[in-house]
Amino acid sequence: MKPIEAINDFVVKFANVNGSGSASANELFAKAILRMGVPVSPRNIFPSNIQGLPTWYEVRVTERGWLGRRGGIDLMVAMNPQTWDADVKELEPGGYFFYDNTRPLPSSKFRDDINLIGMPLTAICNRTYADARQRQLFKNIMYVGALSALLDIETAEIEKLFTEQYKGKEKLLDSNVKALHLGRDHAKNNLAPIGLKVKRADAVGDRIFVEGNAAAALGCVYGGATVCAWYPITPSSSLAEAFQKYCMKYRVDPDTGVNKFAIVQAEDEIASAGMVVGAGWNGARAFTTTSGPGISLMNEFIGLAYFAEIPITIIDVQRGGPSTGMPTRTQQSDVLACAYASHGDTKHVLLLPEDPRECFDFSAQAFDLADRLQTPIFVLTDLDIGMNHRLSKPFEWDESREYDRGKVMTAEELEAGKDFGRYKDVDGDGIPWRTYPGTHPSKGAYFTRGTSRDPYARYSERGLDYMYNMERLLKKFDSAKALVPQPIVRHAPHKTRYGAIYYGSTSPAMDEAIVALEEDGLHLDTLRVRAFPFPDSVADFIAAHDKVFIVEQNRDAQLRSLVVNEFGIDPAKLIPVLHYEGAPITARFIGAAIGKEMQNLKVVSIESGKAARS
Amino acid sequence: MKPIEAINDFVVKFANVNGSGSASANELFAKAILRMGVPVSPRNIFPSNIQGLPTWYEVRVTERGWLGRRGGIDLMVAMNPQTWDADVKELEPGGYFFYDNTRPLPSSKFRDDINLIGMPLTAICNRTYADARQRQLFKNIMYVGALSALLDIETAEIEKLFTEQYKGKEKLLDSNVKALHLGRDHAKNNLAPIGLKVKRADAVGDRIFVEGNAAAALGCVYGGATVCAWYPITPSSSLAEAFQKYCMKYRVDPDTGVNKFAIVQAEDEIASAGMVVGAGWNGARAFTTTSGPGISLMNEFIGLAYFAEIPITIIDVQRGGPSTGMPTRTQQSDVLACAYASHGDTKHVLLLPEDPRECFDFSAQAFDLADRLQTPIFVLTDLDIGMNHRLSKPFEWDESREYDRGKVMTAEELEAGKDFGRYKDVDGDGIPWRTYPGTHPSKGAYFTRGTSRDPYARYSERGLDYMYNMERLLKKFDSAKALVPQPIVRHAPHKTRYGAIYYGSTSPAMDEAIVALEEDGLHLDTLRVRAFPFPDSVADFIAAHDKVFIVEQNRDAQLRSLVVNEFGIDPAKLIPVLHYEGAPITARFIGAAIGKEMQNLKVVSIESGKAARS
Amino acid sequence: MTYIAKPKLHHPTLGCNARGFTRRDYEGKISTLCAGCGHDSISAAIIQACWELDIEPHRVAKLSGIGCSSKTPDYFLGQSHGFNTVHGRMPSVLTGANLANRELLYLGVSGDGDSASIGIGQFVHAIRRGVNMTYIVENNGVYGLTKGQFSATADLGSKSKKGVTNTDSPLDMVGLALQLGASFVARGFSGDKPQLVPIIKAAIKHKGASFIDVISPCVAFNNHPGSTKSYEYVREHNEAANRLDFIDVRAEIVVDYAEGELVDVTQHDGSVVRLRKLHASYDPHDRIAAMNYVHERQAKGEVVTGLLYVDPDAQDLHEHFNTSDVPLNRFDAKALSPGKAMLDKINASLR
Amino acid sequence: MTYIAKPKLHHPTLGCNARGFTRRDYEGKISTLCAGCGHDSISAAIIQACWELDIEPHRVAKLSGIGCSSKTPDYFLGQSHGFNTVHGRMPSVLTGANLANRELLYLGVSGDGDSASIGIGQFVHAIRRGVNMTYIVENNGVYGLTKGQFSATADLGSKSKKGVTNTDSPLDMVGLALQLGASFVARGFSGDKPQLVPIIKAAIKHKGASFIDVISPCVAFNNHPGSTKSYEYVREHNEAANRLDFIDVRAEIVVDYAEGELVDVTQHDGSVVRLRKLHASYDPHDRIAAMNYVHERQAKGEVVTGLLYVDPDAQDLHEHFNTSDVPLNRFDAKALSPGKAMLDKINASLR
Ligand SMILES: Cc1ncc(C[n+]2csc(CCOP(=O)(O)OP(=O)(O)O)c2C)c(N)n1
Ligand SMILES: Cc1ncc(C[n+]2csc(CCOP(=O)(O)OP(=O)(O)O)c2C)c(N)n1
Ligand code: SF4
Ligand code: SF4
Ligand SMILES: [Mg+2]
Ligand SMILES: [Mg+2]
Repeated sequence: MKPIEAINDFVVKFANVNGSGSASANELFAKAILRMGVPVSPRNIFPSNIQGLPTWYEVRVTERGWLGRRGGIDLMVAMNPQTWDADVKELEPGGYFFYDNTRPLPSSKFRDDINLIGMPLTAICNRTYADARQRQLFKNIMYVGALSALLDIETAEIEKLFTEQYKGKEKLLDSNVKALHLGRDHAKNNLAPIGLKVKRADAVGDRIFVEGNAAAALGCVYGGATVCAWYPITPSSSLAEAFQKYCMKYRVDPDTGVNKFAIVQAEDEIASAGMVVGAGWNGARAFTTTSGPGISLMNEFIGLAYFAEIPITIIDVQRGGPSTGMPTRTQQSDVLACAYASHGDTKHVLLLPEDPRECFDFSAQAFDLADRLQTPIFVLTDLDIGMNHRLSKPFEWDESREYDRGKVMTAEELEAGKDFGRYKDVDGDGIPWRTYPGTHPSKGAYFTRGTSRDPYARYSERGLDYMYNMERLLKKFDSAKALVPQPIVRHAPHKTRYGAIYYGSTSPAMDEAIVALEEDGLHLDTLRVRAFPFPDSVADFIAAHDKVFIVEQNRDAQLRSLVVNEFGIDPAKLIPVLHYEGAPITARFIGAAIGKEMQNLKVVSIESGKAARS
Repeated sequence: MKPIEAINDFVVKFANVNGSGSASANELFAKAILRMGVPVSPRNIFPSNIQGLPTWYEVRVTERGWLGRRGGIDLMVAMNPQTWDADVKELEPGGYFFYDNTRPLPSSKFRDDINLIGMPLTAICNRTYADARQRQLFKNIMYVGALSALLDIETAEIEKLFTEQYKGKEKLLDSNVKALHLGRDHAKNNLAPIGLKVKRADAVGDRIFVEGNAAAALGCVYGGATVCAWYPITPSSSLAEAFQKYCMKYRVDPDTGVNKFAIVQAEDEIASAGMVVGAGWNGARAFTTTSGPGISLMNEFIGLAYFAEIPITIIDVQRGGPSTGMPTRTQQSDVLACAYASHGDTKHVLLLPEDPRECFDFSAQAFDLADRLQTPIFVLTDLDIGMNHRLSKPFEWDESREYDRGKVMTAEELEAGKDFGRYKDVDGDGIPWRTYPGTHPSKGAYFTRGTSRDPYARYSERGLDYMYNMERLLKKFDSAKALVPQPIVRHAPHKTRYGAIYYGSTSPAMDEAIVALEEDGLHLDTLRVRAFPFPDSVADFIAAHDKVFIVEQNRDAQLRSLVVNEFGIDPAKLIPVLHYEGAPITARFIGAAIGKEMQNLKVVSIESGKAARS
Repeated sequence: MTYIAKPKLHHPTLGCNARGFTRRDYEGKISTLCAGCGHDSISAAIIQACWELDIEPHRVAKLSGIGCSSKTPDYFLGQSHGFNTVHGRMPSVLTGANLANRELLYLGVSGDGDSASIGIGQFVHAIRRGVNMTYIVENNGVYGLTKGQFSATADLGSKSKKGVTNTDSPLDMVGLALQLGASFVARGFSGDKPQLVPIIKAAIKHKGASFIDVISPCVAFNNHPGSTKSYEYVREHNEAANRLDFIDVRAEIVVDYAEGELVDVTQHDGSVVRLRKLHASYDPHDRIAAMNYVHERQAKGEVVTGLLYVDPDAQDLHEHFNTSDVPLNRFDAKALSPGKAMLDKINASLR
Repeated sequence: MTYIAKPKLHHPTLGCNARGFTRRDYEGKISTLCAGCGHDSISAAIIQACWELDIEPHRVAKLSGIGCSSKTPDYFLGQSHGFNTVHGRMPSVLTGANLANRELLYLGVSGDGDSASIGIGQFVHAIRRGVNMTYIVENNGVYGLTKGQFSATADLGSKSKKGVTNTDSPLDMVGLALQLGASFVARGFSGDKPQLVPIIKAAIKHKGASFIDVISPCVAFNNHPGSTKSYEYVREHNEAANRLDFIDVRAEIVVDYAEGELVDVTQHDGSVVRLRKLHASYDPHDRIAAMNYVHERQAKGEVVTGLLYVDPDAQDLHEHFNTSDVPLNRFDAKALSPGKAMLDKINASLR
């Protein structure tokens, strides 16, 4: 069996015990490679638990820049006895298995088609450190050292990272460097070289390495959010916590020391939604962030905000559903739940970012859209984007950018006698005007309610008033199509009758899959949906192809049903490609699924072609 | 202008002030006609308020038995000054306007194409009664008396109704009879006869006259519900209250005096759902009843019940949405909200009764389905069926009927060593076995959770375990198709390329519309959907027609999107007919909408036919 | 239909207050509540209090849940923005509104069903947070709007019009508010306007969470003899802990009766609540004593009314959060976005 | 990973109780909580209590919400059905389960986030209704499972690992339970098993809503010096109101110390809770006195533990409802459907 040989294109997986401090060591490993100009794409696979259960860190090293999950492992760093067998099993034939051989293990515990790399980590640690905690922590640094030797990772880069991390804490710095070299030297002197190598390259460019949740939080800061009400839930908590951190940094008035923000950790998601509704009603840019279960709880308030037309922003970092589901796994399964949230006839605006950069952009834009459309705006991200570091275009901000506060009637306009009908469509776009509470002593006050009312916000049970309002809401929803981020179309080098639609975190795997398919001579045009309601260009794209694949990470083809529902397109044309087991979708999966389908379709079409001729 | 002439086929509308005691008088009027063998279909149009606002009672007198709302008023009984103008306006030309002329009114307050019937009700009352309350109440009885004279309603029947109502309260009986005749005699002596008449017939048969909510409550009693948890909300409160009433009557052990039921008025809908989940988990037949806002609040628990597979029954008496919407108006707008309730990939079973009889049948059956399928069962009724008396087939119950408790493993089976995997598909129908808590000392206990687990209910984050479970749930949903009430198909006398699908309270209006359309030579086959998931016969019906109308009472064609979504049918084939202004849909509306469409389609098809030929 | 406009509210003269507003300027739409509903009297008291305090009507935000009581904000302060939110969740909406603009006065109006049944969770947490608001529960022990079912404050053992008996022990909102650390706790009775008006005034002037439980009989569903929420019962068992005068900052204090029996509470803005003690035993500054007092009296079937506890130095949520005096809803992009240069720095830190 | 199975729980001998069960028979899956987590000690105490009471494991139903604490029912009583419901809503599920089958013992296990933050509403109402259950809050002042955010019982002014300061006043679950009329209220400490075990036993034997607030330090996120939920703090400030022995019906009572300082509480089933008073002042039968006692001590920064209040004659929800002794989940169609003849009568009455 031939050992795997690869330069700047392989997958390393670390198997650890959670709470053992391995996370920072593993991240160090990934960053060092990044600093060598070689793109990496790491992913945490962690349990819903605080300490003691298995956790993995998968790093894809990819000079070509494929940031999706590849599938398959070339080098396993097996630091968790609990998962030994599974970890052995998962390795590719010819792959490398790095483990702690302090205690000898029977050969039955291994496979004979893999390459073993045993290192007495525990022994070395026990020899070197007295304190138990130190033994634990430095063991992690030590294997990073060993790997740096095996893979030719430049120590200089690692040490640079240390210096950045431990600025001012020299003692810590030194001990880490020491541990690093301890591991590195041992490997140099005792371990055979392997076929996987990292070679300095220039493939990273100006991209940044950041988690989607941090990016979204920063987007909220730049987008002008002043009120955040949230309730902790994985995988959204780190978004609210990042917002808090950024606000303490960038939103405290340097002169007076007062805060230009208010963050409430509410008692639950219902209260979070309620607070955001209250703040939005009162003219502040407000958001909440949550995950599936929170969306379910917010349903009543979402309906109120839709019907009473209150601007609010909800960032849903999706996880595996239904119910508590798989709290630490990723999915795109809240699409329907959000698009039609709450009882009665409702439709909501969804933004679908693909990576941290779009998490930043769309979160910032969400507040403009909420104010402009006076309705809930959902930003649908997921655990894969939100809680993993992802290489991404740098953030940009146009200094001259002003916030679009939408149609807010001022005291001056009211004073000037401008007619104010809170729920009246005066501009033909279905969007009414509003006033902030306290605007004018005698004009512009109105009573907001979740019940039916006439265009002047007076309670009404008349069918005509109700219909006027409901149809205006449809018109408003239609107006949203032009305001939301537009889809991105990519044409295949050769003209093709096939298309593919995808969105969100599926992007990197999709890009890679498309290239692979083209190498097999299978060509598809692609369209990445970035928001709902879908602009007509989505319908045009579908019309321009015989068959269109819709790739999503849920069981019930949720986005596909939105497409069918909103455009009245024949579903027969739309072939679902569904991946929903909780791990992020891979290029291999997409390639296989679409490839197979296209082969079949080819056959069919040729035969039907024959049939036609004969 | 010719006065309207009609026998046993007209519409009377009473305009009253709510809280004025008119309700019972108006019901008396309707029942008296019913007792003459002439079908009536009354509808309350009431405000979300306790006292002092306008309320109407519309009675359709219809020997042909059209129980839907007709639209248009032939005789207006105008007892509410607040709504005078609107009431005058609504009357059909040639219609009759009955009013209190104690105070003279300028002719400007009337129309000249209607027939005025003035009666000095207040004057007579003040003359006859000292007490204010009496004046108020007997005024109502008095106008019933007057109408009985004008319309030839038999006093004998009215007096019989009084005797039934005031058994044992002779004084009340006499005073009511007196008031009745006071009004009747005045009319006889002072009012000109009119063109509307009631003539004894034999068109009622053995039908019963009952509210859907009472019928559903009775269905729950017969279906074996022992736990009811609810929270008051219009229009569902009267269902829970009827259940309480029936239980006190039929569920108290005659010997011991203890209750074989438990009813909790919970603190809100979340708690109601939670209690029902707990009771269902513990082997009791449990239900809650609510309306739109409650469904929104129950979303999280609905997802838990779906994923943890707990049998629960939710009766949603739909009202106008979204949000608080129109609490006292009717709609079918919770269809989507219920079918896909909660975050993540979910699908739920819906039952769609058309009238009180089906409210009874489906509510009783819901508990069998819930136990059999171990999932939430929604009974979707609405305000129109639920809170109005409707003529309906009598209730039936097969004495030998046993409850289907579904797959419950007993202590004996466990003792015998039968393998128990709570979430294992052993029978190939996707439905697993369960055990009640406390069944066996050492076997069959398991831990129920909303998180992913393996077939033996052990917590698992493995993708394969999760997928197994999610796909089994789809299989289970498919198994439901054969168990739920099947659709009812009606073939037009002439073969036709057109079909219509409808459901729930739309039935009577639909039946009438079909006959009207046929009289115009427009033929349609019809299919009444009675449950979701839809059996394949629904797809077959659609396949057998070129165009199928889907008639619903909501804005967004919710059932239509379920049809498209579940069958992958081309939406182009399905023409929505939507009525959602809050008042019940009418035959006239359906007839007009479908008629117009069919004319167009005809034209088109002929032309395209031409095109083809040329 | 009762007309708040007429008899109940009007002073003989349509006098103007310091800001030149007449009572009419504090009225709202015509009430659609039942004739004799206690809630209408509370609306009248609110109007009176706001007029006497010279509040600018449009600087008040009225929030409520769902119920007859929650409809009332439509019937007073017609120049204020109002928000009839969803059932039981007004406290969170009010909290958010308050965070967005700390300059307005926040009036939360709710019912016992809205606050004690479905809403108890949000009630608890809004009080805990010290949201600067005046929170009035119009307490009639039933769900009026849904026709008379029991609320969580219904008497144990009381029978509903539909013949159901209540078996749950009632929630005592006042005891609860004290327990939760509300910094202003009072109870009033819709039938005792002279006592209620100054309570509302003091509550509005209080900085922090002011809670007022107002017994407000439902004539349609819970005014029968024996109901502790009926006019008759409360009139008979009303145990006023004190009578209070609210003295606004401007006015100088005229002592018009014997010393000793007076307690003056000076609030953060200098306004003074003057309590004429009716019970020596009782001290409005001592939370635990107040709880005791209320519990003991309650045990005797008495309805304790008056200002029961006040912490004049209370802090509100904004002080906790150290938010800027400039309302958050007033900042623009320049004030809120850290700018391009900072973003480039951030980018750099992420490489 | 800590193994409940080992050290913590095991008595030297694996003795059998009256029903022939060993402690092992009351254990569950291996705990996945952090080493040293207070919750594991509480699980151990529950196991001990059930063993000592000779309870048949499968006659217990364990219900919880979501959180580290709510995971624990998986780690004890492996032969009992368990239900890990949704966050903060366990009380309603337990109530429903209890209604379906009154014969089982209902154990509700929750956390402070689960019960005091998101769940306070359902907690309040379950207590009000007198659901027959033993409700244990494993109180650590933080959200453990979501990595250390504040819960509603977090100390005012305490700082989280992430550097945020808590500004909301904490909920006192014991004070609240007393206020709400719970008929059995106690507080324990996960570090004091000798006190905790008899409390749990007495609670299980109590008919009605038994509430136990157990301070249970979170070693991962809230065990730092100064936290009133840390081992150190509670050890230092633990103010035991009493020490109790639980004497089951069968056992005869041996008086082994001076009279006067003893209070015997005989519960409905004849079992006796014997309290050795540590504070003369205090009487476990007087709700108002108990509230006072707790509030005063708390004000002094003390953590009052022990059985604080008990009403031995309490009624439970089933008695309120007069439900049959035969569990509702056991009736069949014959028992529940009024039958055809009756239905024909009903039809007749509707014509
Ligand atoms: C989520 C939800 N559930 C139920 C209702 C129905 N509902 C409207 S008002 C009300 C109770 C109001 O009682 P209370 O707050 O005491 O007000 P009151 O009418 O007695 O003044 C209920 C249950 C609703 N509007 N929303
Ligand atoms: C509806 C919902 N919101 C949020 C969460 C996330 N969540 C899980 S446990 C938890 C808090 C648990 O705190 P506590 O009850 O104190 O338990 P502990 O872990 O401290 O023992 C939260 C917020 C959830 N599971 N469901
Ligand atoms: S029902 Fe009761 S609360 Fe509602 S308006 Fe009438 S009296 Fe007032
Ligand atoms: S995080 Fe805290 S509560 Fe959770 S297991 Fe660890 S120590 Fe216990
Ligand atoms: Mg009320
Ligand atoms: Mg906790």
